[in-house]
Amino acid sequence: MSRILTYREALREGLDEELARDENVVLMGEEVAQYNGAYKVTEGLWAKWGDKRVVDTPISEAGFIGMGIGASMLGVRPVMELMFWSFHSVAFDQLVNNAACVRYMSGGLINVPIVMRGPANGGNNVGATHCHVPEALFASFPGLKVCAPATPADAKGLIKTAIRDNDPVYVMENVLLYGTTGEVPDPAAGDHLVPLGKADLKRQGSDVSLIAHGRSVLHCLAAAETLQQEHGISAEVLDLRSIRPLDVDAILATVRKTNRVVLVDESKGFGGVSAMVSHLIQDEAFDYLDAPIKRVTTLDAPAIYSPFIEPDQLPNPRRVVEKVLSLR
Amino acid sequence: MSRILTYREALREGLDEELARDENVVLMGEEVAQYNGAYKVTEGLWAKWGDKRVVDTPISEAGFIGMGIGASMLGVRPVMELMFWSFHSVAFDQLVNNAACVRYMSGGLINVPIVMRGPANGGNNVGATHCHVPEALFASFPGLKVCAPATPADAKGLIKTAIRDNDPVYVMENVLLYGTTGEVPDPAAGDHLVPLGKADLKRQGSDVSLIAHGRSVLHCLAAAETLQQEHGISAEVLDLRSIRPLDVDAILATVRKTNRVVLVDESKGFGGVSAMVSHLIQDEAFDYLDAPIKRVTTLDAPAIYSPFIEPDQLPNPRRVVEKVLSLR
Amino acid sequence: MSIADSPVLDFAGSPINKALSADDKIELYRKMVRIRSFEQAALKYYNAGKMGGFLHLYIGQESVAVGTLSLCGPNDHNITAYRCHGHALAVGMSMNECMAELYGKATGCSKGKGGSMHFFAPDKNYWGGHGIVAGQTPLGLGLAYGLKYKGLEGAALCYMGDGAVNQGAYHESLNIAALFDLPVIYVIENNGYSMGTSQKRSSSFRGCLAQRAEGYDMDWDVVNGSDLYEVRAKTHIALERARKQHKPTILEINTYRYYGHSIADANHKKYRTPEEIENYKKNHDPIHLWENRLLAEGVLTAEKVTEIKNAAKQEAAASVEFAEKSPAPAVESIMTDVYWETDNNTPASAIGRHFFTD
Amino acid sequence: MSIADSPVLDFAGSPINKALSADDKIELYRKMVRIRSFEQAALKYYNAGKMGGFLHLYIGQESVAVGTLSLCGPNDHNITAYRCHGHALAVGMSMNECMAELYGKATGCSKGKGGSMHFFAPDKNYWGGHGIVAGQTPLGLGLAYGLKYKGLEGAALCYMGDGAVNQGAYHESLNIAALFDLPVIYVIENNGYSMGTSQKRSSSFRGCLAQRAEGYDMDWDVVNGSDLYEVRAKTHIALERARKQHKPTILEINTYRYYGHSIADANHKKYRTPEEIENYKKNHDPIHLWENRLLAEGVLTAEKVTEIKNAAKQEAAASVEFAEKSPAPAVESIMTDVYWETDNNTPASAIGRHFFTD
Ligand SMILES: Cc1ncc(C[n+]2csc(CCOP(=O)(O)OP(=O)(O)O)c2C)c(N)n1
Ligand SMILES: Cc1ncc(C[n+]2csc(CCOP(=O)(O)OP(=O)(O)O)c2C)c(N)n1
Ligand SMILES: [Mg+2]
Ligand SMILES: [Mg+2]
Repeated sequence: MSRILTYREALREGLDEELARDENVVLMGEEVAQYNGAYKVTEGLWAKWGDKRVVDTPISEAGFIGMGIGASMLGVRPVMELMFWSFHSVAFDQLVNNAACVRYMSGGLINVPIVMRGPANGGNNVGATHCHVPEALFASFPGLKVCAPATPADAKGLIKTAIRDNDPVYVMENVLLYGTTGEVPDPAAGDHLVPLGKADLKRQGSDVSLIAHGRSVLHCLAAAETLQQEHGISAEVLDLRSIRPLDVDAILATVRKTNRVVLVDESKGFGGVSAMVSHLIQDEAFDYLDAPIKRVTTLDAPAIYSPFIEPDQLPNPRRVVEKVLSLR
Repeated sequence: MSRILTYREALREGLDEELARDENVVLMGEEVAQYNGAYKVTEGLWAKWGDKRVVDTPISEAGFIGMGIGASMLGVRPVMELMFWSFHSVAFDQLVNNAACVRYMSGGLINVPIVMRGPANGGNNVGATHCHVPEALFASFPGLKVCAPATPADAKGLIKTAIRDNDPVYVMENVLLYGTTGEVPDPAAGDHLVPLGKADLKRQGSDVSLIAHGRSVLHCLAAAETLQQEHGISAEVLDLRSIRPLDVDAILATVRKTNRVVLVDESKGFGGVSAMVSHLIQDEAFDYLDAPIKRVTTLDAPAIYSPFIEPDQLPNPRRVVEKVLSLR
Repeated sequence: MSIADSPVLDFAGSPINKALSADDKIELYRKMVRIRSFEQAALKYYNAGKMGGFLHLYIGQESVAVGTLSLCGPNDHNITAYRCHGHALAVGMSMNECMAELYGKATGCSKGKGGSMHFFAPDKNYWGGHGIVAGQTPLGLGLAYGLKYKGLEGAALCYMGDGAVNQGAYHESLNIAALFDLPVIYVIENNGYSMGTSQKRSSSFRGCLAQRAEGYDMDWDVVNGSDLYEVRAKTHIALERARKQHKPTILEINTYRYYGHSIADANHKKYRTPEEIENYKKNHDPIHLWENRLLAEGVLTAEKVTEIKNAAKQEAAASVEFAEKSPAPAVESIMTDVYWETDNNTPASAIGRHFFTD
Repeated sequence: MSIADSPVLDFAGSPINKALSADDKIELYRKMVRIRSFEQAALKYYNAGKMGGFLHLYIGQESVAVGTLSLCGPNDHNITAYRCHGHALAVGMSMNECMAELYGKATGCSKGKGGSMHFFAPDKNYWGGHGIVAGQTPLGLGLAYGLKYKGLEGAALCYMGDGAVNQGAYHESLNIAALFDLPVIYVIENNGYSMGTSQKRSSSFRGCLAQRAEGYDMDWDVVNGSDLYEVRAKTHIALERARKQHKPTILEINTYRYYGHSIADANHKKYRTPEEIENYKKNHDPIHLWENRLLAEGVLTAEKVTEIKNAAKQEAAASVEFAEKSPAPAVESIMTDVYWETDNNTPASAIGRHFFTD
């Protein structure tokens, strides 16, 4: 009952199904309609759903995101694309104050059922301003929810859940994943939803836990293969999928099982999802740790352009393997 | 040779001295000149230095901060006030892309010697949008430097160092500290500079390390007193002062000495400076830890207004004491 | 801020004003008086240390909220900045819930979570109360978007100050409003100052601030805020343009605040002369002018004036008592109203950790 | 984008153009040809997989950078967006350092750190090369501020696209520019499209985009970008206004790009007709028109044209060879150029940890 889809197609299928399910769902963003999306995630949806449901906006992120938030207070359910998540910088106030705080400041009278989505990653040579990975940044604001799917099935399942959630959900996709493929359940078999807050054990293992999200999960899986083949080390790979809510139980479970952890995170070294997960683990599973928690993060400089060395700045399977081997 | 000054006066004295030292230093911001500053940090400086050196701007944070960055590329040294650091949200792109990345993207051809300053704190009943504490947020961007003085002497010493530094430095002050007093060295005794990257052991102790920055340092000192008096626990208090660069040596030294750590941080629980420091400690002083690293953070919701309970949302001496007592 | 220069026109004869009954007119008067009384009480108890944070008083500007909102029907929505008490009472919020909010009590309109800058009443189409200058301007656009999306004949009134016009989000909103034909009205309450900065020190413009609308091919008008008839007549035109044609408007309503920017602003007699303040109070006070007008029209009597003023004072005093007696919020309430899903205990809220307090 | 409708005026007689020697005119021609040759080479090797990321070509717009920058003296500074190759060559950067940057080589102008969107040459008063739409507009303001602060008689030229005018930062910059009397010129290079969105689908305006200047009481003009004489004549006026009066201007220069938004944009023949593109190439190409003009003036000959074109092609080919042969940056270079203090090994850089790679 499964089909092989690309991550891009899976997202599109999820969007399409939700457009069909709820007439209040509206896609908005720069070039999402007539141009079919800068990265073609929304391809064909404007042709199918028309001007009302799929809307091109001017290059005014604060304006159109704030507009979406305002409309959501009246019950519209905008799913807004940032062409790159990096462009959050010009709409930050709308994203962290209006979306995150209005419910609270009104004593619960208002809710903001928006979805923000788009790619958030380095690795495609677009330089420092276009390569921010703000999962941890937004997860640090109570009132927001954040997820980062690594596979086509999770991409579809999470975008659908995000759209139905009554709180603001920020979905971090990845340009380098759009073309990757994977099995996605057949819609005929029922709605495919992946809950927020539920991690996924993408590989079982016993010697070390690799914990990651987004494209780093693929690095972990590749590294786990190498570790098994070349070093006889059995690595477990936990895909967080959702950053906030966070599946702390799954994190603690894998740590208690393997007693050794490497966190892989495309964030820069100061902070990131991994610093938070590291703190949680040592706090709640202190006695289970046989070695310090180690991380593989992006080298701590703005994103470099040069295609020759950008891959070295980012987490990659080689760096994960080396880090695991360095564990005492 | 010391005088007692308020934190506000100490900052002002530092600004005044740097205005005198370097004709390229210019203060900018909303109401900093004719109104003497919303919190009176710049009081009297416009009268003394005039329109060229102390400049009122419209309520256009992205505009005037970007302007300061552009001017700094030509050698002007703008010291810009955010009336609240919380208003970073409307200027985020200028703060994290233009200020932090231009040097890198130009291969080192440009530098951006700006200072951003203003209060960054909760506790004065101004609600969710005005109470962000973005130290960790900005420290996570390589290219930026961040500090948060807790005392008048440090406030003066750090603002002066920040102004002379050739990189962008973001100084996080605190409305609730402006009126606090402390000894500040006499200018006659020479320039009082506090380096970035150097923590300060504000109290010696042997049983537990309390590590903090900004106003939380005062909570730690108060808690340490209670711990000593009422529980016979000797707490050491390390004031980070500077968040990036970070005095990792001093952090590890106190941990190696006491083997127990409580981090006190006005950030919300997901992330913050404390998550990063926690990760560093367990990574680099794993064997010295007799118990998990614990934190006291702001209760994880947007900032509440109600003066009756806002103090309970924030770190406070009581919560620090309780956390220390809960350490196993 | 050029009230004094405006030609004296009489808008009493505009159809929207002619349609007012004597009772309607008195009701408008009562609303303005109630706002002023409420804020005078708030000021008194703020100074007595009963409230925290800021207190941005609307005193002097009452005709703007009351005049514009008096024209609103069930599909008209509104939103404003932090100077939000006048709009709150004008849409029908009670003094009790408002005063209790200032006190930070659990009975406040926002349960003590929002404070002075953050009053909300979605049930009355009132969407706040926002502290970031111009941060509400895209939200106002969104209300208009929502109305049009849902096929409703209504408008969104989005209020802002004269200092807010220089924020980027406002500019982005104007372009989208005009480009998408959205039924939003930006009401610039021009009180001449943004904190201690006079309009001419904060904005460069030709003619007036509203005229910037032309750059977006948008309609605009300037309104003498001290004349309630004029406020209603001109706002009505903008509302009809929004409701019927889905066209946005900028309305610049000239007005004045008598107190400082917020009550902490002790400087307010330094950046403007006492004469300037006195002149407004004497010659342009919207309540005073309306009162005189209604007395001249024979709609009001001196006795009725006294009765209304006394009733408003009593209502305000009662709201103080209500606030005083109300319970403070429980510490546990800090952790509610963050997520809809957790507040409503949905299955989703049970999955994963949502909160991270150590 | 209304080039076709502009009345035909002749700016050859403007003093700033009359002052041009034959050599000067040929030099302008050579510059435009060199830019085009450089980018044609870049396109070829981008398509061959030699570069990463984006490649936003300037082909069709050459007259804007060349015409405006030809008027700049030692105190005039400039800054632009990501479509930055034309300006780079116009200010005198070498093809070698530019091509090597596209290749991501250590010999690139930004050491391979910036890429196509981020060329810089502060020694030539060229401050980049910026990827966030309109993010450079406050920086341009800052260059003007710096000039005025230092008492220099100069101007800042800040280039941007027609899609960038709807970003908040630009609006904030305009108000400050006019309010503070800063010598900045915002040059809107209006090529009619922001990615796949035509100007009329992205902006609401009256007359033209530059006319929004009136809302800030600022001067503005519209320029036919295919006529180098007109570009120079009108820019000269704005430059003098900036240098002598510290007054800002918006110049909207109508132009056209022949290729897609970036080379990845395969859609570009869908959102505009092939006829439209052909019409520009045939009737409005700035190089072609300038060539004809100089031929008519007897300044250029057919031989000279061929010589210049060949030389430019060779120079571009040589830059490709230079880039090919240049070394890739070392992995260690990722960690330099983050902080001035650490790059310069100052005492400050030795205190505390600056970098946090695990
Ligand atoms: C983005 C932002 N910058 C600065 C402030 C601080 N601030 C609050 S109100 C205000 C003045 C606003 O003046 P105006 O828009 O004229 O409104 P008024 O207070 O006169 O009603 C300022 C600077 C803020 N709240 N938000
Ligand atoms: C803030 C921001 N939003 C979106 C983008 C993506 N983007 C890059 S260029 C562009 C179109 C800009 O068009 P225009 O300003 O007309 O310049 P042109 O490309 O025509 O030179 C867009 C949407 C960006 N880089 N920055
Ligand atoms: Mg005002
Ligand atoms: Mg364009």
